[in-house]
Amino acid sequence: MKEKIDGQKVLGLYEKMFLIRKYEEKIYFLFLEGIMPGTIHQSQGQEATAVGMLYDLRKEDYMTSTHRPAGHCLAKGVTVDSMMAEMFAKKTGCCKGKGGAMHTGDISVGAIPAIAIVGGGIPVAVGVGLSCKMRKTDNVVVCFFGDGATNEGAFHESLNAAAIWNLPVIFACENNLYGASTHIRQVTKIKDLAVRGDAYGIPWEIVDGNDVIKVNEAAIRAIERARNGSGTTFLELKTYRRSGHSRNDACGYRDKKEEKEWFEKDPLTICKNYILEKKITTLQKLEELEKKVLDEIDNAVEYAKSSPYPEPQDALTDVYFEGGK
Amino acid sequence: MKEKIDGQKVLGLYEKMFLIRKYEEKIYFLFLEGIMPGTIHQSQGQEATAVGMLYDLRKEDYMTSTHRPAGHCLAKGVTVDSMMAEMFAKKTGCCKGKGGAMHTGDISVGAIPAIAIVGGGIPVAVGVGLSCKMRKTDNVVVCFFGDGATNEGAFHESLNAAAIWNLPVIFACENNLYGASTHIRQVTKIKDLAVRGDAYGIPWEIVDGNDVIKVNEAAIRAIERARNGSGTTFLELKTYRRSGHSRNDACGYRDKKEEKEWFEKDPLTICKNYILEKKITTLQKLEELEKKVLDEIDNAVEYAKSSPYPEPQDALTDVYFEGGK
Amino acid sequence: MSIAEALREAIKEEMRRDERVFCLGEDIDVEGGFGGAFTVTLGLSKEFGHERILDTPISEIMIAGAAVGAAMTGMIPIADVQYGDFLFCMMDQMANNAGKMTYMSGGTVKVPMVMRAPVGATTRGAQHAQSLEGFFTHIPGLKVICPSTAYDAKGLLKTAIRDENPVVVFEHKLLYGSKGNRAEKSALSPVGEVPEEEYLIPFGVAAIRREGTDITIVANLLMIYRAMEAAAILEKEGISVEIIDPRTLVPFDYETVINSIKKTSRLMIVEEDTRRNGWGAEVAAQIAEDAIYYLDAPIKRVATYDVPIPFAPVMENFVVPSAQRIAEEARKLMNS
Amino acid sequence: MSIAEALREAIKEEMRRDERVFCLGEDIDVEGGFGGAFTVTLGLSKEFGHERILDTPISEIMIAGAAVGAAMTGMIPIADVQYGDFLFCMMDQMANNAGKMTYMSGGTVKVPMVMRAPVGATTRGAQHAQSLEGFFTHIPGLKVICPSTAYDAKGLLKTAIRDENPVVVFEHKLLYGSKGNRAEKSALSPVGEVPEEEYLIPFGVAAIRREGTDITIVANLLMIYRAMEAAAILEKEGISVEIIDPRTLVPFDYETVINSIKKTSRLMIVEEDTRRNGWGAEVAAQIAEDAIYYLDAPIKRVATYDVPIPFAPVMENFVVPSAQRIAEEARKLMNS
Ligand SMILES: Cc1ncc(C[n+]2csc(CCOP(=O)(O)OP(=O)(O)O)c2C)c(N)n1
Ligand SMILES: Cc1ncc(C[n+]2csc(CCOP(=O)(O)OP(=O)(O)O)c2C)c(N)n1
Ligand SMILES: [Mg+2]
Ligand SMILES: [Mg+2]
Repeated sequence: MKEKIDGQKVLGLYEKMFLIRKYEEKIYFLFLEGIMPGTIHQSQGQEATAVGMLYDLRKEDYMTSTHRPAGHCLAKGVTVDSMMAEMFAKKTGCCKGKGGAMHTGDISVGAIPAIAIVGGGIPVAVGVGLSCKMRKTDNVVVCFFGDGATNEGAFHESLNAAAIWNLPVIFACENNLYGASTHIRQVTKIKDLAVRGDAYGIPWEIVDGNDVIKVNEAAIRAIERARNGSGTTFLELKTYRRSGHSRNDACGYRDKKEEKEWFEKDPLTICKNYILEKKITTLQKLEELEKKVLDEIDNAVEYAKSSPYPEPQDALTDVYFEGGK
Repeated sequence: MKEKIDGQKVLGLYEKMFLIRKYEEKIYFLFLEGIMPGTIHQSQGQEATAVGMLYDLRKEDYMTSTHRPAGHCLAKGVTVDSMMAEMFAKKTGCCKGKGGAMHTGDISVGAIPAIAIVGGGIPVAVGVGLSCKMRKTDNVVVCFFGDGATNEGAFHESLNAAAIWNLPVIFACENNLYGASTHIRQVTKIKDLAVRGDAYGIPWEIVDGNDVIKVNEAAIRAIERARNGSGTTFLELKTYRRSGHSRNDACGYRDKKEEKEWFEKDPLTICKNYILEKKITTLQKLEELEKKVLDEIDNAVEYAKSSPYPEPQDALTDVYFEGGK
Repeated sequence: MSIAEALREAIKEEMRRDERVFCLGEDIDVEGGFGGAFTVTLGLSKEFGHERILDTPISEIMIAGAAVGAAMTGMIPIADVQYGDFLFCMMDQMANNAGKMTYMSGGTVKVPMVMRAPVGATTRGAQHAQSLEGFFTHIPGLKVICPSTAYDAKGLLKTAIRDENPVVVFEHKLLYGSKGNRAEKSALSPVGEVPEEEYLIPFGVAAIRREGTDITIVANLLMIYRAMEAAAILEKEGISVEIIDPRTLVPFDYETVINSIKKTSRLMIVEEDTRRNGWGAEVAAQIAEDAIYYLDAPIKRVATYDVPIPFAPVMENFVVPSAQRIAEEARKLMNS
Repeated sequence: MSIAEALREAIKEEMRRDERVFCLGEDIDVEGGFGGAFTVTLGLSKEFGHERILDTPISEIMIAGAAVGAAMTGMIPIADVQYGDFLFCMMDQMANNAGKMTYMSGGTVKVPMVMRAPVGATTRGAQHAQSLEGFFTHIPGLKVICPSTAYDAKGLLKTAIRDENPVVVFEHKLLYGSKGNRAEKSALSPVGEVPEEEYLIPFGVAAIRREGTDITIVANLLMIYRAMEAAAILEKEGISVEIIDPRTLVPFDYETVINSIKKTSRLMIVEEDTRRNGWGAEVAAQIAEDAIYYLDAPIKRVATYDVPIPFAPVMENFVVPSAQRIAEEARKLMNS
């Protein structure tokens, strides 16, 4: 299978994943410095799911996200500048400083501002899919949520509805084994969450969520189905987060052996090894590419730092729609 | 299978079903006369599910019900008098006139007052099951809900939780093909709702819900599992309502052929024929039994009619618990 | 024209005008069905097809969430619940998404959706009876309206559909005038003139239902009619009541109320919402802050007592404000 | 002792006293985990086991519904949500079942459950920030409490656990004084004396946090501390402020408030709940009806503005009442 994929594309996938990893790492250090308000839910280790799922979407396609949205947003095309500025609570942020880390997005590139209520974005994705269908576009929606979210009522109602209406929604469950501190084994009896698709008549796949190429291949199949009117797919992407659940989380609830095993399956390493093994490019070229990304992130930090804060009174606007400046 | 069942028990099952049928028919006529306030959701045609499921429960076992509770309540042992008085909005009603047709119940016989929010009783049943288990009883809970309720988020969250905690809860889905005017085919893609048990690791059975003996056999298996600590079972009981969804419903949304086919499978007729075929008793004896039931209902009407109405100011008590007089 | 018909007309006209408008809800127009719990959407699928009159599973979270998602991406959904009480099932979507999405996105996203909900006690017991205005006026980002006449129902619903924000429409079960099978026993069913020509009613403009000089009553939905009845009784006793129907609770037309109390110097608020933190509490508090000096008496609230709605008519009638209770409280207010 | 510790003590003592008491919620005491979002239940499973400290799936409808079911059948559940905002996900169970079950059953059933929920803005954006008191005071059948000191937290939670009715406990994120990893940057974390001996605090009895003669301020949770700060500023200006902490919103101790305004003749209510239909609206309305003649000035509410809570600290600080804003409004009130 893997052989089918174009070398340039693999580089593209790697670049995006690298961007997300380094962006998140930068945020982590900035947060520790105490510059950023609030909390952070980071996605290191889950880059392959975000990038693999979204790489082949068009700008007009949509994506819904969660409390852990940075990877999804960057992969969908929200600019690093506007993401970073939002983390700094600046007026130039993608949500003008009103949303914050858990609500990043940019509707102009199809990134629905993230919804931080676990499961809360899934019915919204159904509505977006409905809209794509009713407006007779062939646009599709990728709906991200975690393993924990699959125990929410919202998940159930949404998958059923998307199924009966044959909506172009791809449900992408990032199963990183934990909902906050709770192992998925403790909160459901079934081994693979994917089989829940059967409860709705939705075709499903279980995918190695740390192999971006495999994720991307599954995504392409699902996108194709969605675009041509064949409806919904449920993908369970098995992955792991390298970060804590949120700020200051040493992951004391995780088995160290489990961590080790998963940390060895790092999505960036897997992809990088593939690139070098297949000689898609040289290590030097790859490092140049990485350097470019690092610069982009540094620039974003500069941009964010030098951006103005909102005025206090700005808090009183945008409660109702004012024209979408 | 059928041969295993004791003749006396079949008579008992029949008697309860007959009680429910005649009670509901009486209510129907009284309602048409304009005596009763509110609306009615009746259960003619679904007597076998109520009686089959509940016949072998102990008084200490529990049952949760829906907007269509009369059959369940009568089968669990709420008195005809107190049911009828509640329908008349009398002080002697099982809810003192405060609950009404959609909330009948009597906790002293394990009938949790019915919850009329579709799906709303299912998580409550989980709590009751949890309580039975935590208090180290071997009591069990039968949780009734309709086909329509299986698309509610509450259903999903509840079955999953009952499964992981191995609770003594038996989920009894009365699939009468319709949620109000909507055919189940229109609102879910799957053929058998029972398979949703697989989404939670819950064993399931599909049961002929119009054959009280079959329902009862399945119930006994599930009760046994629940009592001995083996946990939850999901039963899909295929049935049909002979009545409208609620008051004044001519069922214009139902296919007449479908109605005819199902009306021919009347649970009372099936049971009566069985009794007579197996010569468990004579037609004459059976009619005597029926007469006794009819008298009981007539007495209940008298009781209800002659009971006092609540005082207007009674509306102000029982907002908070006052000792459970 | 009845209110149910007026609402149907509004939906029909807006769906014709703008193909982004569509309806979704449970049993809203199944063949041979009811047209929603109160016939408002009956027959619409004939003209618009089942794609635009979308019968849903019994999945309130999904209904509200799908409305939010569709609204954000170019559609204008009109969703409904069969009874207002079921709004509680979708509260997360309404409060956390519908109400917050425009704001959280820094104003880049809009959520032009309508959620219709029948309220009011009709002897069905506590889970089919609640008036929920006070919950929704408390959610920033939502607008809340409550038409009480056919004319208003049509004009306000059309405005709601064209509004670029989420609007919750509370309709009263006893005012629909639904015909046939769905008719309600104790319904008032006011029938009103509705002009042929298109019209819209702006939000935030109250209607003075009756002019008077002694007491100002602010009431909505069914309570308008109860207050009118009370006013007729009081008139005979020489008490002249002015009755104001705010028509929309968010935004709220305080100007009209304040102008009225400048004249009457007495304010009573009548609501079917339960008293503690009902929408009337906000009105009373607002007046107590901004216009207290115009008043010569305490601000009186007449509301449903703080109990779940009881089933028995004798009790239900007791807890929901009646014309008699309103009149009684008005007399006391005159003497205070 | 911090509030988090005081709450933990209360739970521990009640669980020892009565084996029907148990806890359920998300991540409440997973091995190596957080002990709930704010450490309140940390370590309890050591003593009570995971059967009585029940970690649940992320299933809020189930959590609330299971609490109702368990409470009705002999148990006393203490459930929680990680952030108050998630209460919206379980609103149906809280409003339609927890609040109505005793009533609908004609008083034959009781629902002795506790639902704990952290509220308050802490720069996490709109979905992790809301103060929800006004929604829950509007639900008949529930009791609503809001402890603001360690002493009250312990005494009121114990009373809540022993109450035979559903009690919603609002706790403030910035007051917990959670230690270690879960500490909040801008937290106040008041530490208070808590007696060794067992004590209970009855519902419906306010605490006078500060005596004064010019203005009565009624405030709860974090706003008590902001009001105290404002009072200190105002004192220097010769304005003497009396501060009342109602401690429980349902039932509410009007007597203490009325006695205070008899003395001060000025009333201000300070709440973090958004203004429109916040709990303060009810207090203002109630006083405007029952005690208006004791007042020499309008009733002033200082509340969070009617917006979803913004993320940026500069905006969040602007919308939530600050000591400065309270002081400023108090000055105006003195001059009106
Ligand atoms: C309705 C709701 N309940 C609880 C939370 C608190 N919470 C935030 S993230 C989280 C865990 C989510 O787990 P999962 O869905 O697996 O996503 P992951 O964090 O692993 O990406 C929880 C419980 C929430 N935000 N919303
Ligand atoms: C949450 C909620 N949504 C909608 C309704 C209105 N309603 C009452 S009964 C019903 C149909 C229920 O169908 P099903 O679960 O199959 O039960 P059945 O009526 O067939 O017994 C509906 C939609 C309700 N009571 N609660
Ligand atoms: Mg996870
Ligand atoms: Mg059904």
